[in-house]
Amino acid sequence: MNYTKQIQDIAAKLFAEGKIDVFVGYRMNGFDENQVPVLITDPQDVSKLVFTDKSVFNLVNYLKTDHTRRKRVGIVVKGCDSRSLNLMLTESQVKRENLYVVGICCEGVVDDAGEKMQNCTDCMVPDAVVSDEMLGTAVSGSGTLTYKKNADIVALAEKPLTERAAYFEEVFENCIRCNACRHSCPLCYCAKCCIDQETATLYNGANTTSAAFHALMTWSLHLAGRCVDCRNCEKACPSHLPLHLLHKQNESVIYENFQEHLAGVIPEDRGAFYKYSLKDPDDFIM
Amino acid sequence: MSFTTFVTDKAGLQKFYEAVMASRETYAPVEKFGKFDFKRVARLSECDPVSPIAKTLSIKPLFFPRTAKVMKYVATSAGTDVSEVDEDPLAVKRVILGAKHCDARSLQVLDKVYNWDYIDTDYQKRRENTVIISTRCDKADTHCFCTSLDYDVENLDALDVLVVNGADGKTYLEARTAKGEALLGETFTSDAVRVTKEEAAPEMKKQYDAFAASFRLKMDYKEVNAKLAKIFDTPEFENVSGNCVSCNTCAFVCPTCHCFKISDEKVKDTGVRYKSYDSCNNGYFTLMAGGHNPRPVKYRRWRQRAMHKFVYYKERFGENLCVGCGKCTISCPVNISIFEVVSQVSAAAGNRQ
Amino acid sequence: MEQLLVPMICKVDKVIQETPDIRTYRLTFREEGLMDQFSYLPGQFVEFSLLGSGECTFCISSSATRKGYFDCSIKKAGVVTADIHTSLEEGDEVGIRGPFGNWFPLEDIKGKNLLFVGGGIGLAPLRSLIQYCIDNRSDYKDFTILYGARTSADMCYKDEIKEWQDNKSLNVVLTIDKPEETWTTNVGVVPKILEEVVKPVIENTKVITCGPPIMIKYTIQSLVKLGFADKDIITTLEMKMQCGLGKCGRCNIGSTYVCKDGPVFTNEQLKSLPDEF
Amino acid sequence: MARVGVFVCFCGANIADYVDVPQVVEEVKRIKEVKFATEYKYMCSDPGQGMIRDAIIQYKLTSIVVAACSPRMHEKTFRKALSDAGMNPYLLEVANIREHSSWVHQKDKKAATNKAMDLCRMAVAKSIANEQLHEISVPVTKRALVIGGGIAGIQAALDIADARIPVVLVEKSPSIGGKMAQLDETFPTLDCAQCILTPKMVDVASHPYIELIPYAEVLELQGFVGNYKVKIKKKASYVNFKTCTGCGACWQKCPVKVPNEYNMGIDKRKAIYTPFPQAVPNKPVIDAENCTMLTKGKCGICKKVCLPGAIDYEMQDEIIEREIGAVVVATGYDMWDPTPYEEYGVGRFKDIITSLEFERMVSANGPTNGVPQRPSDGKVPKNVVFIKCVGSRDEAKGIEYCSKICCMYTTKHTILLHHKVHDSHAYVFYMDIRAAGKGYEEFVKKAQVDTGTTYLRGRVSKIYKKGDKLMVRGEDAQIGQVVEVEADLVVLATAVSAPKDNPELARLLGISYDKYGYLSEAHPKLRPVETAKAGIFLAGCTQAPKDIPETVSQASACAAKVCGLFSGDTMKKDPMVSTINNEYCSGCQNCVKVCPYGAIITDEVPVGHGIKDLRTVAKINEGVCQGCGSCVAICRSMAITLAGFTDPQIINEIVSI
Amino acid sequence: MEAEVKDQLVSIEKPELIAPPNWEPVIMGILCNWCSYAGSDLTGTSRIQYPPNIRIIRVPCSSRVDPWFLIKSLQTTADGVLVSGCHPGDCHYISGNYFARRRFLVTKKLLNFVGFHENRIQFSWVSAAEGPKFAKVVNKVTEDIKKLGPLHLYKKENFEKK
Repeated sequence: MNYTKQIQDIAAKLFAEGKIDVFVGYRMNGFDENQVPVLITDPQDVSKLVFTDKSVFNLVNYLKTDHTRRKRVGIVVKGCDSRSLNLMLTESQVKRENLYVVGICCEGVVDDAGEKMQNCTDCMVPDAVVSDEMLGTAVSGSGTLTYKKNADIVALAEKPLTERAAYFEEVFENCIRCNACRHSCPLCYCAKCCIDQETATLYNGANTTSAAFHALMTWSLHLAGRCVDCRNCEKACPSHLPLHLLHKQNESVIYENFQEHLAGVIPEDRGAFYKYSLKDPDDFIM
Repeated sequence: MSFTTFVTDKAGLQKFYEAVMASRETYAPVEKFGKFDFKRVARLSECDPVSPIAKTLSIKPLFFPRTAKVMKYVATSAGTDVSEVDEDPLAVKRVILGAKHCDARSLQVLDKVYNWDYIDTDYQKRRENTVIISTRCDKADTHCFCTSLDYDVENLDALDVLVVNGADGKTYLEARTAKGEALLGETFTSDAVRVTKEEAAPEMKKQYDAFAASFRLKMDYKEVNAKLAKIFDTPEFENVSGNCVSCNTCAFVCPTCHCFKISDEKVKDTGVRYKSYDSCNNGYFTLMAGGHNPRPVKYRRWRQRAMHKFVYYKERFGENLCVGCGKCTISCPVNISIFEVVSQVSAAAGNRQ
Repeated sequence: MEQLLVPMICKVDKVIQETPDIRTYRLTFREEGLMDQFSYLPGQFVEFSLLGSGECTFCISSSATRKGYFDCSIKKAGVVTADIHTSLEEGDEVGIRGPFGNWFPLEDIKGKNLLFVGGGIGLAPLRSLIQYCIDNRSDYKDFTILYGARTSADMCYKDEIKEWQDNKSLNVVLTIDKPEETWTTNVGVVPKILEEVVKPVIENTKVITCGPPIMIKYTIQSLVKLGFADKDIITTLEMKMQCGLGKCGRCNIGSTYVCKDGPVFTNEQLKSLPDEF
Repeated sequence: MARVGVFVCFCGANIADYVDVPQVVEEVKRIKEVKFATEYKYMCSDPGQGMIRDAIIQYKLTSIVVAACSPRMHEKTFRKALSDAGMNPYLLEVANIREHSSWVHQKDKKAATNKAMDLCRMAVAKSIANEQLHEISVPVTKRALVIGGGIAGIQAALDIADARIPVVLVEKSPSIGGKMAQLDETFPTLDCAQCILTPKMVDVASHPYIELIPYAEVLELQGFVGNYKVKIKKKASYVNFKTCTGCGACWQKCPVKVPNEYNMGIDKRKAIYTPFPQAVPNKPVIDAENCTMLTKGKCGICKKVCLPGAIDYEMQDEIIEREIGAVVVATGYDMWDPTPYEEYGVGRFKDIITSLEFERMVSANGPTNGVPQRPSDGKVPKNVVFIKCVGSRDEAKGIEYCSKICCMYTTKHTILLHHKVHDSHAYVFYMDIRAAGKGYEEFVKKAQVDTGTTYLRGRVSKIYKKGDKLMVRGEDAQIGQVVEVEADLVVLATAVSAPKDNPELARLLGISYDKYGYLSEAHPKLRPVETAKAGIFLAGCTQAPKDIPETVSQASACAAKVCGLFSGDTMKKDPMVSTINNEYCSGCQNCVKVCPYGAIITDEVPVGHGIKDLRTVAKINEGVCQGCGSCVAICRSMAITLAGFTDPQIINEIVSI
Repeated sequence: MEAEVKDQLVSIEKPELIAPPNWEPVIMGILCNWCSYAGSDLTGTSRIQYPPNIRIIRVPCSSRVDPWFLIKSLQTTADGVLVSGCHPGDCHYISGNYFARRRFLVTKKLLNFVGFHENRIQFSWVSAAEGPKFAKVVNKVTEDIKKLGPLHLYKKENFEKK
């Protein structure tokens, strides 16, 4: 998977035609084989752009920053990224007419160690679902989507309750409350996060296990039915916490019980919590 | 005062570590989810004193906790009882194993702000009661640039006991302070050879030179200090902060960042006041009650961060508020390097002038 | 440092509703003897905790020359201040840390003409200095107070202003922004009145000004226009603060910590700071 | 933070016997914010309320907790006590220590007391976060819109107008009257529909408070309860109603003949026509689709014969705008089209007609002058088969529900047939006879006896032609045999179905409809005439099939609701509604999706921070919001606050046990 | 015999922690105003007795219940929570309980996933006429939670420091 040339050409063309003010893509990080996002505003810099299987970070995150708001943006999106973009569009955070979207038929990206990311081996929507232009040939088959349940949550769910409790206690204990997870999440765009409450009875900002538990639980519930499994959060976490567990757990519950689509696959679909069906399971309620 | 230097082998070093652990409260890097954080350990097998620098969080939280209870209060109609926190759990006699040189240096930098005007006695107590054993790195990590900054890495006296794995296969332990000397004296029982500093010097120097030669990043901090001081209004800050996602993790892992927030948490009639880390990259950092915010946009906050590290702190306290550990770059989801930022900004500003 | 962040408990002696959104709280320490030890100078501030609600920074609006209490004047602005207004009454307890920060250059202004220019709640820090100077009246020469508010109802310390007006050794000029029926004296914004009515002597005069940021900005402009030197213009700076100890980094502007090096600055000092306040 | 006063009630012995009230008082006194606490025999009594009033003033209290019975019982009482003391009534919290403690833990005084103390602590904690709230008053435009001029619309319009409230009545067709005007006689009294309806129609036309807009439809409704703006399209009638005298010269001379809808197409009308002789307004309209002058520019006879010169071929559709405060929707129903019943030969056999066609035939002013005729040959039928539940109660071909009126009108038809054709015989195939209603069962019984109708319980499986007769084959379930009946005429009691325009109307009104197309009421039991959208009401069959008495009752109920709504210049509403904090709102509009009332719209506000641009935020119309809090719980940014149940209030309760 | 059972009462999630003698659970009951709260009032007026462990909070509708409330309850004061609303189709606000139902299921499963016993988070539909049912529900929830022992996960009361 290497679309460096195509993306450089597209960016150059968009700048030449005056269609964009900024192009969001990837460049080499300058010290090893890995890449970092880059916001290109000067057409001369388009040669910096690259795209390979090292293009990991979900660039949709940049659509919520000062540098892109109220500008015309060209952006590269993989399958998962495009789903978050879809949600951003649905939730009115960006205007479609301000975007030029280069969609990728993604064959999966690799982590720093060169191994295919877990979310890519599990990927159910590899091709960008929103784009102005697609690169590559479609990876997903034409058949209906089969849900792949994350192996980690299956393994954990089988463990006894006490072990699970102990495992997650360790997770929350190692959280340092830097909130990098939420800042790197493209869908955490709130002006002020609900976790940052200042009132004493509502406060949860201290770096205690219980506050971390609270914050991460609330966070994952706010992303339930919306998380697109891009793993920006895990990439940003300085403690390398397995944050995907919470999201994948919610995703599987939603998928299995409400027969909802995966987040962001369908345009205008806001996620499971913003609609209901009369047939939703009722058996857990007395 | 002259300090002792021991020469021993790997086994001798292990024995020393075990003796330390047996006699003192010991903190060392413990791996969880592939990342090392300094935690209390009882056995050497629980920790890794030579954890890779790229995967190790700093020792700062052992002196400046991520969250500290400031006080507890119980408010009833009978009155408000304010009680100070119970015994500070971190102010006991303790030893830190596996601290990096940059970690040790960070404490020297932080000493300045904590001992300025109002003295942070808790911090001081923790400093006094802690012996830092630091193994000198063999090789610089991709993002390290400690040798480019305003401190002498080779002769760093912020650490108490220096451990060097010599190229000759021997392990050198050098006390650098009285605290270190005392610890070595009390706990070092192996049949190691006690040598003079001068005798150990050539081998130690050789190791240092090899280490110093392994740095990818090099800069002239004086030039950076000088140039940055003049260019508050450069647009370059907007460019370098472009792909920052404002995630704040740089400040949380930085061994020298020391901004904090004070906040209350209350359950029933009992409240606790916490002091927790905060980051100047946070948009709410300077937001005032009336709604005025002097640094409302990202590049201004980035400028504050860079300038505080390389200009303001230097002006005020004579030190760079950066030890060149590269932890921020490693933790950054988009690998923004403070090194690159300050070099680029100062270079670009230099070009313009 | 944790113990420096622990407040002392004070009791509210008296509550004075200055304006609809400004209240003055007269406080004393709960523990006996602490009040006498509590020494402060005009311009300094305290950290004021409404326990269970939060901590806020307020300047002390009284002078230590008046013994047995200290005052804090609080304007309703955010969550905590609103809480203070609704709930804090006589006999209630609050937590106080301080005093923090620097103070007005008392030595520098000795023997000088004094011109106080205040707006709205900005009179609070000035009041501390005014009380101090009145109590040491012989140390100073001409003494002018120019105070402006949006409306006559928004003027704080009304009783005290009356006293000042009655005091023959003080020249008090009041103004409001827009005309009102019962208002007989000046109408207009502070800088305008400063130039047109007060017409201060420049020689040997120190100006101490405090008020909303916009007022300070234009007042300093007109003072400079009138010919005052930057070092003779003294003001206080508002910045988000939390610890008050020069540690938490919030009030850091350039290499200055407003909570330690300020809040009182001369215009000369202000000019040397990066424009981030 | 607040200054709270707590008042614990003994409720005689109801609370005091099982809860140690003095201990509760001592306990709450320990709470920092509680500045006063006391107990009394009956807090709700005058002296009890007086205690509250006195304490408020004496202790400068900022909120009040009354620990007594359920807030559903006395919340209003105590709120009034607060008001009387000059305090905002919403600063009250009630701790329910009777229903939730003393009455349900009668065997364990200690536990009940403990629980009562916890409940008081929770109430105190909540009250600390209470804020002053003010009843919302929404100005009201005192004019109602009634959509549909059938009996439901007519009744609603008249009732509202009689209360001196102006009404705008919009009717789709040229005349009001609706389906009822097509009926001959009505069950169970067999009084003539025209005789009882036409006076009401005339009343509508002449009522000073009713503005009748016939031949028109609603295009757009904006605003919210009390403050709607409606756009009505008045279709071009090509006849100036002001000058037209209704003499009828035009339609008598018009050469174009088209099937007459009023008579179910059994006879013809002209291209310029009044739907029926008693039409109100009794003015003709030109059917633009069929008029040759309008389609081809040839003819113009009507204009020539019209002495007042009322004909205007250039007339255009007109848009009328009105400000109104409430809407009554009374769009009635459609007759279900029986075409899916192929086995009956619907469409193939002319002598199969629907019940409404039969109704027209037996009507004295109908196309056959009141005598039924076979459409095929015009003969008077002797053997008539009535088939009930055609479409109704048939999931496979028709509709699941029971149309409710077919049993009764078929019974009526057998009587009418018997009256008009004395030697006829009626057969009725039926599933059940549902005759719940005043006098209905008696009516059915009497009809069976009087007419000698043969009732066959069972479904018809096939109809085929034999000569000029129709053979109706069905099952008689009572004898368990297949029967065949030779019929001259077959009348299908077709189902009642929702008007096909209902979904579109619902969308433009912003109300919901069910899977059949009937408009949905706010609550099936307790709010059957209201819709979920405040200020919009439902009358008649547009909500569900009904007979005339029910329709009229519902219409009058609507009128009562409208009158109630308009009883003041402003509407008072509980202040427990949601509000948006623009600073935190990220404009994701998820709240819009979960609001059941459509109370949330979007708004644009400046971005701030010196950026000159607008951003979208949500905005809640407090006139419409009912305060359910759905939006609050799904708002991730916590930008929405529901007054009375704010997050700090609820969290305070949670953490203070 | 009974005393022995009580002695062995442990926290199900943290078996190393034993409940104090005579421990009684606290259950946070969050009830919708129109059905369940009215139902609980009816339980009272009918004098139907139920265990005194539940503490009731009134909310307008079950859809007002933010999962946050459940988490906060479990973290501070409660050993278990019960949320109750109108039966499907009976919501006073038309559709609130349908939205709530989805959130509840996901929250319950997530809390269970991270180590809370599923019986600590319970839901019920209780109408205004179902006074006896409310008592039954409270009986069951109390019984369930008594079996689970005290909740120790992520409690805030210790204000622990890492």
